[in-house]
Amino acid sequence: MTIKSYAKAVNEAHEQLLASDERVFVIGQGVESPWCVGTTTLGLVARFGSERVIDTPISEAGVTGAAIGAAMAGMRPIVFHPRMDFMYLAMDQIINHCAHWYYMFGGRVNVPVTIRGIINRGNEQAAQHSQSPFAMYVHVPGLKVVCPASPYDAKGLLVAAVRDDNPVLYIDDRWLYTLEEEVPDEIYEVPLGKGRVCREGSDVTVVAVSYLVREAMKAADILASERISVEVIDPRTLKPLDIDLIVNSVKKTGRLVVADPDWPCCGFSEHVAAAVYSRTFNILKNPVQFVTLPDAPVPAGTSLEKAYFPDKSDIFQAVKHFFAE
Amino acid sequence: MTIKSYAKAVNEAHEQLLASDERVFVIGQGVESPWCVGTTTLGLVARFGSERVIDTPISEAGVTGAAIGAAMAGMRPIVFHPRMDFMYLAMDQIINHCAHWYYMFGGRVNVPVTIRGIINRGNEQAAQHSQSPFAMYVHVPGLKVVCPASPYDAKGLLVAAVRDDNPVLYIDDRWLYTLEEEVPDEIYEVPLGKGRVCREGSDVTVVAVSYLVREAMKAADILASERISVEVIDPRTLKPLDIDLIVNSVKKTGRLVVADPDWPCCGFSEHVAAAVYSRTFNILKNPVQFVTLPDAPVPAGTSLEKAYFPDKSDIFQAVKHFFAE
Amino acid sequence: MNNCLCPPPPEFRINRIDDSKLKWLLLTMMRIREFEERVAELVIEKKIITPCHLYTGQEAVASGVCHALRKDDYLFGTHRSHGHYIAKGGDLKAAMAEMFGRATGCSKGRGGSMHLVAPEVGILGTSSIVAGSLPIAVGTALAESIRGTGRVTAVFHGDGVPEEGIWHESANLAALKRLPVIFICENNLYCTHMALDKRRVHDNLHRVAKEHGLESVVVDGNNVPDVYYAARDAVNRAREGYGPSFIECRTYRWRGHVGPNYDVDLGLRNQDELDAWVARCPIKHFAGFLVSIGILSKNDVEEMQRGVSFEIEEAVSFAVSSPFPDPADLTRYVFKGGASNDD
Amino acid sequence: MNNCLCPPPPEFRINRIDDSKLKWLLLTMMRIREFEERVAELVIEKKIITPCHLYTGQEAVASGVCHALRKDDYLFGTHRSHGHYIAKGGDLKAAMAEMFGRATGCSKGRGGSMHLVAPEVGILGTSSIVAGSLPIAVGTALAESIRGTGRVTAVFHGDGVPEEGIWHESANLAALKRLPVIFICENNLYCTHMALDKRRVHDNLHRVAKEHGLESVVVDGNNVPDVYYAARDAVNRAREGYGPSFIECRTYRWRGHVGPNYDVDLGLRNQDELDAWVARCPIKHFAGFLVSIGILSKNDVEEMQRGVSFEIEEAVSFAVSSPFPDPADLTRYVFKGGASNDD
Ligand SMILES: Cc1ncc(C[n+]2csc(CCOP(=O)(O)OP(=O)(O)O)c2C)c(N)n1
Ligand SMILES: Cc1ncc(C[n+]2csc(CCOP(=O)(O)OP(=O)(O)O)c2C)c(N)n1
Ligand SMILES: [Mg+2]
Ligand SMILES: [Mg+2]
Repeated sequence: MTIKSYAKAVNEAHEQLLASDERVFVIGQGVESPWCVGTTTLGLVARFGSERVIDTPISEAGVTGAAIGAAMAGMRPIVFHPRMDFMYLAMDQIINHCAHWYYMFGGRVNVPVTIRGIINRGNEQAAQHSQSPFAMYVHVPGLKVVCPASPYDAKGLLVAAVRDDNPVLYIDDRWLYTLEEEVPDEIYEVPLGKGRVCREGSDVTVVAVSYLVREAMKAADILASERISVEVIDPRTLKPLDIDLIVNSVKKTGRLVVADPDWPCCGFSEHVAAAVYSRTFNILKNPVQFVTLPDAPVPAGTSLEKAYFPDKSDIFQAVKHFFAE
Repeated sequence: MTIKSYAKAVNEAHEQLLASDERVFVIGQGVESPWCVGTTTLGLVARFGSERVIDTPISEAGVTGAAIGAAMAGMRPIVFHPRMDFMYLAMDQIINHCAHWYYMFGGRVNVPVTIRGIINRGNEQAAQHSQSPFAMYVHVPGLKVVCPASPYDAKGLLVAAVRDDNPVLYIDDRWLYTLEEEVPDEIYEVPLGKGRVCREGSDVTVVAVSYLVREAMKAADILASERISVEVIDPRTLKPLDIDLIVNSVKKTGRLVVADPDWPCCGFSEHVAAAVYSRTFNILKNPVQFVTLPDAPVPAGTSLEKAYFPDKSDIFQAVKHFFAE
Repeated sequence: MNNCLCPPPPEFRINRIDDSKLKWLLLTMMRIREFEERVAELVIEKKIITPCHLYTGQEAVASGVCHALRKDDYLFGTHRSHGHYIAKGGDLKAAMAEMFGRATGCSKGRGGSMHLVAPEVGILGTSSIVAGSLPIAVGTALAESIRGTGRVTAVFHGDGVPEEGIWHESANLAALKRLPVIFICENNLYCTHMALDKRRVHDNLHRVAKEHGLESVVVDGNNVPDVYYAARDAVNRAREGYGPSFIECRTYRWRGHVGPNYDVDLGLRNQDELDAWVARCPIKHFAGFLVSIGILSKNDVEEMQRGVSFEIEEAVSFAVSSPFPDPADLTRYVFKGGASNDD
Repeated sequence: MNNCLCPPPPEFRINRIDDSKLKWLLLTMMRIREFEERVAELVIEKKIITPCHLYTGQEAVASGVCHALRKDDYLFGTHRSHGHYIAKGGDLKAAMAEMFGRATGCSKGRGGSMHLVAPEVGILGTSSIVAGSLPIAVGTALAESIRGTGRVTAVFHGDGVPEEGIWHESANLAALKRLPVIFICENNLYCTHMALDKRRVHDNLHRVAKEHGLESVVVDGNNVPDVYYAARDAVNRAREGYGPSFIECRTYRWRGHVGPNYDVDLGLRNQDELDAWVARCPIKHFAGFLVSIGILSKNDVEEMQRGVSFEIEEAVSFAVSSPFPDPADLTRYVFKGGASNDD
């Protein structure tokens, strides 16, 4: 065990996967670029060669399709998009040619590809360079979606994603790249489909996604000093969702906040809320509170950006709202 | 007023828009094709010429972008996709270059384009030729989404969509093309953002979308004979949603079924449910019932197709479920 | 109807192909033809529902190309892939059962006509999204290039495909990485209802491919040895690591875009053009040629035809006597592994 | 570093351009240079946060092309469009305020460096999605072709753009419908960290454009009159209904891909190559040429430079003294019309 950053954990997962399984290769725009993928692909070309760590032309659809085809041929590719914003260009490949393939052919050809969609926002990058539309992918049958919020999970989920026999969308967030914690040096899996209770509590359940897990933890600290006990749950996998973990927590606390850095309408936050409402009918003490992005594109200017992206204070407010009167 | 089919109503709306507004033009794959768009573009080329009714190469992204650009230049294009399945190829244009444009440029350039996404499913067309992923588009800020379920609305909503200053996704369903009703001969608008109570009732609210409106009406008929009084609501516009209409109905009935022919996770059905739960907290007598597609790609074979697509009996069952004990 | 769109009858030149191979080429074309024509009848009889895009008239392309491939080479196809599936050696019964939406279909009734699969002979699927399988084919080629196996990928596509951007992305990637993939463009002059000149300024798809860095040739797609020779060269290049090729096969589909009609009634094509291409029938001419050079007798040809008819009839019997998929299995095969969807 | 990638200094041939136009070309290039270099400083000082892709070194392209355009012609750009905006006549203050994320910015602080707009001079936006504005430009051209106005659309793009499929779709559509649109490819030899040969087999983008049916030329992008002549011909063709053109301008960006660095330190390019291109400075050479033929004196040039510096400084003052957008307006401009979002 060593203290590692999230970026290092992702990098190490790549490295160990490449080293331990010759079916694994990495392909995407900017493996060798200083801008594109943070430090998460650092050193991979040097160690494994440009045959297995492949930089590409700007052709999101073509490159994603190539990874899909390689997966059909039994490889375990990791194809990445330096920004989720550019993945829209590969949407047809991801849905029609990947998520649906196994079903469409009656289970005869599976597609063990890992698609890495990096969230890269902030610093006035504006609407086309800031998005994190998880829900669009959760919506699609046949695709698993993971969203690690800690270095430990970042490593373990990438390993599990690559080892899974199905297409997995792995969404890592550059805002978390400097986050540090103890991460095992050896290769390990965090199982897909299992959430994590990050902090136990009794008054309110906060289900938080991606960078909002950290913010939820901070909010919970502050709330603790006000004697409000918050249980923080990180689902880690958005699909298949560990709904039981969430439902059991809500049964205990009776209150739910969903904190999800994506747009609200048909979002993952509504997915959780709808499931929880239906499964805990009449148990909730208050309506679910939502902490999401506004239903607006992402602005550039810092004054607007600050207002746009939720943080601990929004989660704090949402929890406080329950105890308003 | 004349009795017209849904397809005729769509066709007439195109015709009258083209005749009355020289900014309007139509572009898409198959205006002149016998397969692509049913009879909805019949006669348009003959009457308005191929300069304003434009058949195109197979280039979904390029053609959609061209319509978007023309809209920026002040035209009122209707660009269509003979199947929503192919729209994934234009996703980047629809989101990054259309939905977000007005915001991204501080309101200085608006994009009055109507994107027509046709649902064409059934008859063993399989997963790539059957989809209706409404929710993905409802998720996107800056896009309005309409989903007419009747000939009257099909005409009026297309007119309203074209006249709106914003991008509107207009989703028509080929399963409804033969549906007939009285439709005014002159041009008229059905306002965006206004739902419709298709049938009043007091025991259960059924919010139904697209072809499921018709199925809901049939189910309501049968249920009436069992003395269950069903209120059927067609939101017509999925975004912006007429949530008040739905909430008021649920306040009256205390029970809600959402019938939405799309996948369940992060679907429109969950969007409605989450909104209703939050706004009618503790008013519902039972958990919301969902009638959606299964969380699976669309199969080809008829035996599976029949099981896959919900119909009146699924809505019937969902309602009956409330009165099970 | 100009000479370019409708050339004279194919002239055959053969060269070091042994008799059994020549017979295989003819037999394969006949098998495809019989399959397609039988499917057409069954569609007319409404026994087959799934939308069928028939390959009649184009048989020389699939047969010529697949003859140059090994069993373990990959093949990807399109909405119009019955012929590719058959030529590559896919099981006829499983294909026919798929037409009928049966559980015994190659895709277990989930795929229908447009989604055929036969991993045992290298067919990992066909996509009904125009150009959709191009990058995937580049991907299997990439996989094999990484593994260094020498397995080649052949991907068939129509003349409409280069209108889709992803075709260009795929071609560029294949050329750049020198991948063992062969793009076979079946230029049948139409894309649904539109002739090529309504979709492109120039009739020069092979030149575009060339500019992207693919080795590029044009052949008479109704001439099965010519197709074979072109494919063999491309396969050799690919197998030896010299990179991707593009083969434009000029041909014609007799039937209309989808289903058994001819699209002449609809005014989409004219009867003269269709007649001229029917006169260029790749099977009739090639059979005649084999008879003329004494490799087969007329009798042999008739016997082959009877054999093929029998095979197809057997496939139909198999299909119609097969069970439908169980609706209880509706959500099976969404994911591999895991509780309910395991397989 | 070969001669093809780094040619000798530009040689100027001018022909029927009057003096005031020549001065405009120089002035516009100077204005762009000054803007960019000032922005670079402000980024280093962390006063500008939005990611800036600087245009230094490429000034001749924007200036030459825009000189051939009318005010009401359309222009679309990319992530690297400060120069295009300035050359087309966009307001300097509004651009600088946008760099600072101010409410007075051309995009009211919502767009940042990569999203400049100036509808009053035909700029309907710039997209930071590579190739994203190509089809849109085809669309404004389509609109004007339907209206029959003769308004032309110019769309600037990098050498990376033809790797995106949508470039090909756009080119094909433009050629097929003979639309009044001009694709200006600024081939600055790099796409982020990758030289062209790592992305394509051939250095032949103009030939691909030609195969799609665009009129296609290659010019020295550091030679402003040459760029202008090529653009003028293309504009005339477009305006008269002869269809689209492609102009490949070979040039170089001095600064690195994004921000003020040179990407030499990062090992992405070498110093010799950069030095050679700095020596080919389009402004220095053109100013020298105008002095040498007596159209300007050295003094005139210096005075122009002072004027430009003053203008840019004014723009900076305007920007820094402008208010930030009000967070209360966060969800304004999502939709046009309607209650809260009206404008
Ligand atoms: C992305 C996409 N767009 C449109 C279609 C509709 N479509 C199906 S087949 C076809 C024509 C393809 O023509 P071509 O490539 O020439 O093949 P052919 O049918 O002639 O064999 C079209 C447009 C589709 N399936 N996918
Ligand atoms: C669809 C998409 N993919 C990737 C990127 C990341 N990206 C931004 S600029 C750029 C390089 C573009 O190179 P080129 O077209 O040569 O323009 P230049 O930067 O040289 O002016 C890339 C890859 C993007 N913005 N959009
Ligand atoms: Mg064709
Ligand atoms: Mg470049």
